[in-house]
Amino acid sequence: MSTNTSSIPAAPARLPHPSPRRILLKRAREHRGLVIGGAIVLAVVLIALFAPLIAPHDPYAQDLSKRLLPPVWSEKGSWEHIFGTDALGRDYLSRILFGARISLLIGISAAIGSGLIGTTLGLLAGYFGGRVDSVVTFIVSVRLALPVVLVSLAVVSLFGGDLWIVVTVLSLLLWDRFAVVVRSATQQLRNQEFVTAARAMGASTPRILIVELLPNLIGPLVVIGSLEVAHAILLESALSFLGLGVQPPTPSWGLMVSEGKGLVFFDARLIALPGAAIAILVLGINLIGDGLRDVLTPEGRS
Amino acid sequence: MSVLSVRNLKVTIPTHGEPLHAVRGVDIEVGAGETLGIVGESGCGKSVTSMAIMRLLPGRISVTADEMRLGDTDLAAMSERQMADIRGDRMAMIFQEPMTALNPVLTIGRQMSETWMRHRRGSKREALEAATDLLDRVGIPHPRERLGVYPHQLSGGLRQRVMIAMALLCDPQLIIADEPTTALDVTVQAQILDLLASLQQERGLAMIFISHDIGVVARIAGRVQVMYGGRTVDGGPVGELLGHPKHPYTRALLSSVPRRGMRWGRDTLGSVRWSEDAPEASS
Amino acid sequence: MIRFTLKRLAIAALVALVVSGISFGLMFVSGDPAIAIAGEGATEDDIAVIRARYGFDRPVPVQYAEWIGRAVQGNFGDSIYFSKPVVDLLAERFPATATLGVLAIGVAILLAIPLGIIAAIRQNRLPDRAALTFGTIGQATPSFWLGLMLIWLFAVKLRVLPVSGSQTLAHFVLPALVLGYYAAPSMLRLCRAGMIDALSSDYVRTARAKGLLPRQVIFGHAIRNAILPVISVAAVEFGFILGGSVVVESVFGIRGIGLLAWESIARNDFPTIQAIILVYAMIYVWLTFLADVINAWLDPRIRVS
Amino acid sequence: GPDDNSLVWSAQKELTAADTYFDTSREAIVVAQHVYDGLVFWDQEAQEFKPLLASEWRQIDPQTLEFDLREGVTFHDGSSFGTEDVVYTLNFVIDEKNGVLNYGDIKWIKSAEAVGERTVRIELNEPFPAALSYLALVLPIVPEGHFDKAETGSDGTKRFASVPPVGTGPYKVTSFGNGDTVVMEANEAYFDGPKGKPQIAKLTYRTITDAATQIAELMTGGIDWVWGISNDQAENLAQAPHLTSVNAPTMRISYLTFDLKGTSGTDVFTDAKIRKAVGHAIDRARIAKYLMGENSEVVNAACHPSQFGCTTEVTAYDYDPEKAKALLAEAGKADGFSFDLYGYRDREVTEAIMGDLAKVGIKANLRWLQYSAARDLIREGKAPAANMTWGSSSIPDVSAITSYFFGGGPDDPAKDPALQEAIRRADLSSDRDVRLASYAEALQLIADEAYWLPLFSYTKNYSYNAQLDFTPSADEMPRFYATSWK
Amino acid sequence: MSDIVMELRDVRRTYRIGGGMFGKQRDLHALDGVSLQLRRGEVLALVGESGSGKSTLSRILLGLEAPTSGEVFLDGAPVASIRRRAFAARVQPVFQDPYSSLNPRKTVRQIIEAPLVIAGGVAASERLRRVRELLDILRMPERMLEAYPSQMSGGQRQRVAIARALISRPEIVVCDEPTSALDVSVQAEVLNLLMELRAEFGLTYLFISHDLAVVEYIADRVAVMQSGRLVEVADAEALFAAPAHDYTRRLLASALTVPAESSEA
Ligand SMILES: Nc1ncnc2c1ncn2[C@@H]1O[C@H](COP(=O)(O)OP(=O)(O)OP(=O)(O)O)[C@@H](O)[C@H]1O
Ligand SMILES: Nc1ncnc2c1ncn2[C@@H]1O[C@H](COP(=O)(O)OP(=O)(O)OP(=O)(O)O)[C@@H](O)[C@H]1O
Ligand SMILES: [Mg+2]
Ligand SMILES: [Mg+2]
Ligand code: NI
Repeated sequence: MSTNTSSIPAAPARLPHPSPRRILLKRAREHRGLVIGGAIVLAVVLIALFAPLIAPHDPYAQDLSKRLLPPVWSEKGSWEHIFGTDALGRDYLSRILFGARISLLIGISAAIGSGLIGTTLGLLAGYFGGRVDSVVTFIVSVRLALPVVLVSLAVVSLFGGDLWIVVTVLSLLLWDRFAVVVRSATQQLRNQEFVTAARAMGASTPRILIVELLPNLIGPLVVIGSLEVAHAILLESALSFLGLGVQPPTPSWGLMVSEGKGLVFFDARLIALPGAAIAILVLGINLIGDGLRDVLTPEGRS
Repeated sequence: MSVLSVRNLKVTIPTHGEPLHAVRGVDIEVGAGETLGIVGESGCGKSVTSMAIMRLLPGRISVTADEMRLGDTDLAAMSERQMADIRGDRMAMIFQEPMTALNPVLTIGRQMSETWMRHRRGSKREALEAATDLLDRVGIPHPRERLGVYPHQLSGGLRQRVMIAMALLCDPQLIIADEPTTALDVTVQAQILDLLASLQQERGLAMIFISHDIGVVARIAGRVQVMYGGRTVDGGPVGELLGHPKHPYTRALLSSVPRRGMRWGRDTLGSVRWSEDAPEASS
Repeated sequence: MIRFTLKRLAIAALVALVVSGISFGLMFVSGDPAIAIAGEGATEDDIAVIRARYGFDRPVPVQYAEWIGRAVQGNFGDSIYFSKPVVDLLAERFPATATLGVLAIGVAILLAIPLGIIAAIRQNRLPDRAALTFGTIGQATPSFWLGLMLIWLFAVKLRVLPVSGSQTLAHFVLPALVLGYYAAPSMLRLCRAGMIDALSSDYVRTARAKGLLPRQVIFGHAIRNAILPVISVAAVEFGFILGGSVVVESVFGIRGIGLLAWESIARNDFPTIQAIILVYAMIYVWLTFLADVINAWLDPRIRVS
Repeated sequence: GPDDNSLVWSAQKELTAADTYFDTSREAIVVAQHVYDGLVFWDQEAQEFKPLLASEWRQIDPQTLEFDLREGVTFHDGSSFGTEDVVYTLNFVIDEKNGVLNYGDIKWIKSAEAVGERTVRIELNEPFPAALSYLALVLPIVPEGHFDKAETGSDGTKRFASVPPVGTGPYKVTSFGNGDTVVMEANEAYFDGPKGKPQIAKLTYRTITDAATQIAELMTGGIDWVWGISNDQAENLAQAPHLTSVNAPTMRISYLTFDLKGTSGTDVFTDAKIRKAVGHAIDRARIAKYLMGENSEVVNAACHPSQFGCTTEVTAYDYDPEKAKALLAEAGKADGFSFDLYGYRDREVTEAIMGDLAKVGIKANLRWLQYSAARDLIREGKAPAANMTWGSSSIPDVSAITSYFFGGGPDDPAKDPALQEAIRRADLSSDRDVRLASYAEALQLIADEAYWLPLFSYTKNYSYNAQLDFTPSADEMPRFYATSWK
Repeated sequence: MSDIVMELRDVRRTYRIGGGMFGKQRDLHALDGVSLQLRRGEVLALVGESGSGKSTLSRILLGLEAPTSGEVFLDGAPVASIRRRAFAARVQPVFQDPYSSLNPRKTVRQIIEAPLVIAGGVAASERLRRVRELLDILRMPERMLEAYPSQMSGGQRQRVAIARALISRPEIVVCDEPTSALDVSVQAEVLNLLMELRAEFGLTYLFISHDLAVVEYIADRVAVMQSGRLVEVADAEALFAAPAHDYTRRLLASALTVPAESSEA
């Protein structure tokens, strides 16, 4: 080769780049919110998975002669029922432990369902633009114009509070953020030269959408996904609180608050415990979502 | 006596890993009526140097210098408030992107007059007078009408002229122009360079002109400093530097610049190769 | 501007149409509304009478078209439960919800904007972390729970505020706090992000290079740009507050639209539910339109061109 | 409160009207008792009817009743009360076209006419021994032309419910808010009848839909009187020195009803053995004791023991899980089965039932609905089983429950001709003994076949300001006109 | 085979613009009757100011966009009649921005072999062999195979982009300002590389640039564009020696280059 090449010592400022994954992991480990949120959620997930092993009692077993027993920290409490019992004499701790399953199941299923809907719509709108975009934008505004709480209440009251009906309703109502974010992210990506390059290579549209674009959307999807899990859990608890969520005797936290609210002034643990469980789980998930957003944002300004 | 004199400027930026020594001992001297060009490739620390002189870097970035004075003012000793009094008044800056460097929701008149009112404590009317005057001087047609206009209503070239007018408003001793023409079209770039050169001559300004483009620097600067990896590796009057580069890096750099009349096959562009095959820092 | 307005109005009308179609459809997939309307003690004959009276025996699209035709004239039919015009019911209930909504959005703005700005200015320092924690906790706390806890504290223990109802302004304090706190975090984040963007923008750097004082930079340059999106979001958020007031109204016994909606659902009072969903949709559409106009008005890049 | 001699009472129900014709809820009956008067008065303590708007009455024949009206009574609007008002009211409500909601309670009336200056005659469609009970409780008299003031709704029907209430009762309505607050003031001109003169000057009804909020209001003095709270709430409220809580029996009973025809998608309950197994599986005494309170009792017959004609001597299905399992095995369901259990009131009770059923291997899936929706499904035979309740509108007669549910009407799950015949005999007879015997026969039949599984009687919890001189009565009918501050 | 590999005949391309929130829609003629021939083996440079339609022309050449009117021919056959993939294998792009032209979620190997994967019919081992071979030709270390774009310098990225363009052995490479985002020293390297590869692979280049010195260095012929029209097409040496068109002269005058007397390094 006939190039006259001068060798210069490397500029000391140029450090070799560690791989993107290593950087992400390092940043994740250093993010306090993410670590706390991760610990909370991990704990709840473990509880949900091993509920049958760790729960001291059957969460459905009633004993009317042992109803409303106080928790262990009150004078009359006993270790037999650490959080006491509810109005039907069921062990409160066991119900709360099993409640984690319901919340996580609903939250995650609804987020996946809405994620599928929202991502598909957002991808199509963002990539094709024009008329497709107008149609999707219109669908999004219709969806946003529907009051979520009201419509889900109405649907659940019509079709009954089956767990999967609740999940379906939430999936159908919570996809808007996915669609909006994916759409605008796709719009930006669409104009990136690597997409043009893929087209110039003769890549088919599905290939561009799935192979080229989708992997680049994983960051925002994971972030919104986690926030929507939290959103769905909160909504389910609100529906249950209003008496139109999952049906008893399923141990859902929102339902437990609803059942205990009549005694809020006398036996505050009945609502304080499940309410706090919701708040802590949602807090944990939100911390993860926010943390991931910070970590995945290209320049994590810190 | 030089308008700006900086000795052994060091800037260290904390990062997730090792702190980044972005500037590692740079000296700068500019006299009245002189234009100093600073060239160097992307990421070599040009902008950080200029921001350090303006003391515009965020607090977490550490800036040290053996000496940093503007006229007889020791910039390093100034409080933040005193520095604010100097910025825009005695030293001004022109940035690369005229599109984003102007506030999109404020009129040109407002953005210009507030500088004047801040430093000259005059009335709004006087400020607008001064602004009109300068807009006229930088060759903006119908300056009075432009005062009520928003940045997005102007073309890139006009916007950069507004930036220049704004920088000159309080008659500074020193102007730092950080790649003021990089975002512009070639034809507009030439006009802006000519404008800057003539204003600088006319007012006897000291000017630091930063660019990655040796061609541009050669056109406007009297003296050039070549930066590489946070250090000044070479410097001197333009003709001398271009004609007899001392440092191997300068030589390599110059050999890689395509010049008029060069043809592949007949001439060959050289290229800088680092001794390690280390990837460069991304910006 | 006129073109834009007309286009928006057309879309708004279309949205309202589809939304009402959805709510109307819901009513019919649920089965024969006549049976629900007939209520306790009704015979097959009664149901047939009702079916004929409400016109449920005709094809659904025809009924829908008629319903829309009347709704356009402001006639949503009669509430089955109260047997009076839904419009009158809405008019009776709206003031409470509107008061709650306005107070809540006020609370949200007063919390979100100053906190967001302070958080951005003191980014990653104590005030920022405190504001973000405050926001994250707000987003994680179920509002029914917070409402009950506040009632317990302020109305039962301290006895400084009434428990429920909507008679005086004092009745609205707790619900407005709960709802406002629920709406504040998203605005806070937006305001903080907008402010951070603004503070790290080139024009703020220019402002500082011009020697402007921090106060001038923040108030004269950064806030204007940072608050732009917040204002339009506030308008939209107001719609969400109204929609989300069901829970809070039921906890605090505020007899507004939200509670009416919930009760109507429980009572199968279809005309009322349908009207409320449509009204909410219209409010939302109208608010987004307002947000766009405000945005266009505040942003010279859109206003002047 | 006692300071201004006013009383605020509260329940969860939102009123749509102040009369019993256009709002059949218990609260509406209570309000109607204060705003209106019926022809006669049922004295709960003395267990007898007393003159109210009628000064005297007589039974002309099994299908004719005659009433002499009280003199000197005026309506709240100042107009005087006379035969035309009674005739108007009765003829208005028996006209099916007017869509009176409690038409089922009324349809025994054929017509009403004035037969003298102050005498009204009521013709019956058929002999109806319980007539006076209905006249006392659910047939308030309105002034002549009262409902003519109704506006016409958008669907062309008259909005009778929204006519401002005007009656002769001890309280007059001064404001009928949005149905959530009804303000009543003492009627100074009220005649000296069995209800007595009202003592409390101002009576306010407030709808509070949330039980927790109700309790908070009660504890802070926002309201003075509340009912319908749960046992646990009542017990806890009793701890507060300024409150009194009472657990009072009511005429409401809880029962399980089954899809006896097998039209709901499962035919398990067509087998009497299964129904009986269910009966033996549920520990009714325990549920009654723990969830209803000390005044609740297990009920075996399909009626409330305090009602006329209700016998307790019927086949009982005592708690015996082993027997339940044996019956299940006999019916070929040794491994149990699962079904949808509908319910609408007191979820804890239904859940407790589900808990007991689970112990013998029967899995119930809860379907929680509004009353009307649940009732519709039961009528259509789409609900395999439902846990329902019935309060008989406080009418102390078995006809208000047993006849209603097993007399062959739309709510009859059995449509058993022998049963219907026995009930008909009882309903139409005016001979006390014949009625008692026939009802007993019917009730025995229901129990033997386990068409229904009556569970226990309901109690109602009252909690009120301790300074209030109030005594709950067994008929779920608070009488504020007879209440005063100590 | 004729000497002309690609040809544009009276190509026009209009965009509808405006119609945003307030504005009215109107037509923008990005290309206004352009006829141009690309000869086998040559380097044809396209210059002109920003917005003159250079990128639009390159997109049409790459088949990414259809002209509003006019025709494009590849080896004499109308492009519209050639199957998308067959066309893609013969004409490949190199874009301007080395940061956005590589998918940040893919490794170098995945990026370079993508054209083969899309075209299909090449075994994985064969693909890997060809990727290795190209990396070697482009003087990139083999350990880069599994690296991500964010771990590479701008020059390395641009080499990956070039490797991707070459792996399917195309005849024509359309380079839209391939060096304008690079530092001069890296630019020199990329330019040299492109010219060496031309000989090795027998390539034809359409080379878009706004830098006249670069154009002069590599181009055989130069086409000058101004607001959607070709104002001058000429042999490079002739054009730089004596620009015929006024606009070309203006362009040349405003170009800033290092003075010639210093070119003795
Ligand atoms: N705020 C900052 N935080 C972290 N690193 C920074 C920051 N500002 C600059 N750097 C780093 O400091 C080094 C010098 O940057 P600088 O902007 O001065 O380069 P430059 O010579 O102006 O380059 P260019 O020609 O691209 O403008 C670079 O490695 C850059 O990534
Ligand atoms: N997709 C599009 N929609 C609308 N207008 C477009 C589109 N693509 C290009 N244009 C317009 O067409 C004109 C030509 O654009 P083009 O990108 O080809 O110019 P260019 O010569 O490549 O400029 P540059 O040197 O800035 O890259 C410009 O005015 C541009 O704004
Ligand atoms: Mg720079
Ligand atoms: Mg271009
Ligand atoms: Ni350049």
